[in-house]
Amino acid sequence: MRTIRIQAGVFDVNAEIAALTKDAANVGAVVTFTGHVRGDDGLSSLTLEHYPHMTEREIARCIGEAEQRWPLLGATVIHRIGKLMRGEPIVLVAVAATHRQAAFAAAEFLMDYLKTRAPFWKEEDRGGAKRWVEHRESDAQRAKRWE
Amino acid sequence: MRTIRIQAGVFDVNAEIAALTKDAANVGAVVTFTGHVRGDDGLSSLTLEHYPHMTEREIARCIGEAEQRWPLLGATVIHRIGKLMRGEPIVLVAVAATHRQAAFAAAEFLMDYLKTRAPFWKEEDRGGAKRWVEHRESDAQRAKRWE
Amino acid sequence: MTLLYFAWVRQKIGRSEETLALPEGVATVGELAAWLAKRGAGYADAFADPKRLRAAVNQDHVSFDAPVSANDEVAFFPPVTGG
Amino acid sequence: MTLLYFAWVRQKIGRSEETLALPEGVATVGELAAWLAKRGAGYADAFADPKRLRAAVNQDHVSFDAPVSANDEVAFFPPVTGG
Repeated sequence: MRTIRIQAGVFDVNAEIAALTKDAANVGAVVTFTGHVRGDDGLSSLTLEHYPHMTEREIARCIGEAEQRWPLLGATVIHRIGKLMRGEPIVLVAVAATHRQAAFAAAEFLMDYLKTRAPFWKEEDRGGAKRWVEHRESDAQRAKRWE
Repeated sequence: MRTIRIQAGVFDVNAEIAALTKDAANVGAVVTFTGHVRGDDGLSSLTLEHYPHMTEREIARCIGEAEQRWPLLGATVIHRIGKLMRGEPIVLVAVAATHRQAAFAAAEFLMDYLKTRAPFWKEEDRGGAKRWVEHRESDAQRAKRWE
Repeated sequence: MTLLYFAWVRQKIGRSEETLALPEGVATVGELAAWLAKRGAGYADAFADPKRLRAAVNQDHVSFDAPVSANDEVAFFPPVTGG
Repeated sequence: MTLLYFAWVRQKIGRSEETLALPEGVATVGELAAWLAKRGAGYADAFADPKRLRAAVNQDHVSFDAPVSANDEVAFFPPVTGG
């Protein structure tokens, strides 16, 4: 089961976990990652822009690679777009598997790949001063671990 | 922030993530693990027994060790007891950190340690035939990785 | 001392808790297990193979060579299977 | 061909999308970027340092030596920063 959604609104983690587990008697483990807007350096909000259609395709490719590597029973990626205030959730990755090792590894893999492949861009707003977030070399390095 | 609860009822993952993020402007990542009762080999329900007080102490020790290893901003462990039907959630581990690497590693560490240290015991019921779950050597091996 | 039993140890013995005066000549968890094994059929069954058992003293996991004393809370149980 | 611009590339150029006939002598993404850089101040600024840019052709990430043809959808953008 694959779920990919790009949306402005918040997501419901309980509902996404329930969707991953309800039809599969062999799901023993669900790992989720939620990314949140950090406000610790004076940031007031983020605006997220994306490349429609390519985003969904690229996320589907990332899930496809994860499915090749681990025995997954389901994967969900929901990414928000538009203006997000500090503290708000940005992204949800949820992975279901029979055993926890696969679920943990695949969720971390998906985040590392999404960070370097999915066409989203963040513009930060600190009290009216706007700045595009720079790509972090550490994210590229983390994605390379999986090659 | 530490939350440890042993309870019969279900848990609310949204609420636990919100509790971990609401007061900490520097939380950028929350990783959750939920374990579910698998019904793929004819299992109809599990009954979970535990050692009151020692359970909470042992979980607190596990969280303490995780806090020594990674810069965590919060950790939540909720473990259910009593009779659980197949498909039901058993355990929630949720970890908050500034960056995802610490949150992923600490959540996996906590699960590995809980599996080998927290005094819970599962009795399986397959259509009336009851059997205590045997300790899995693979869990002991996974916990040893962290030593 | 207070003795606690969990899971199939509890079922074989037929009780979850009992109080006991520290038996003569018992100074360790292992000696206590050996003493309990002689108390009757249920105990003999529960303690038949000490390698299948784990123990806690005052709510800390311990090995069978750990000391026990008169006011301790000692628990016997199978390896844990939670999570 | 359809050209798409995102994030600060879009802002510098002042538009998010345009259509274009494949320019004479342009066969790769890099040649297209060099051609666009000469179209005016906004373009020159956006394409001043190609190392800061990434590209996709028909919604696949590509390097600047990838070929382009008349009916392609070509996008230019900074390295992605989602998640």
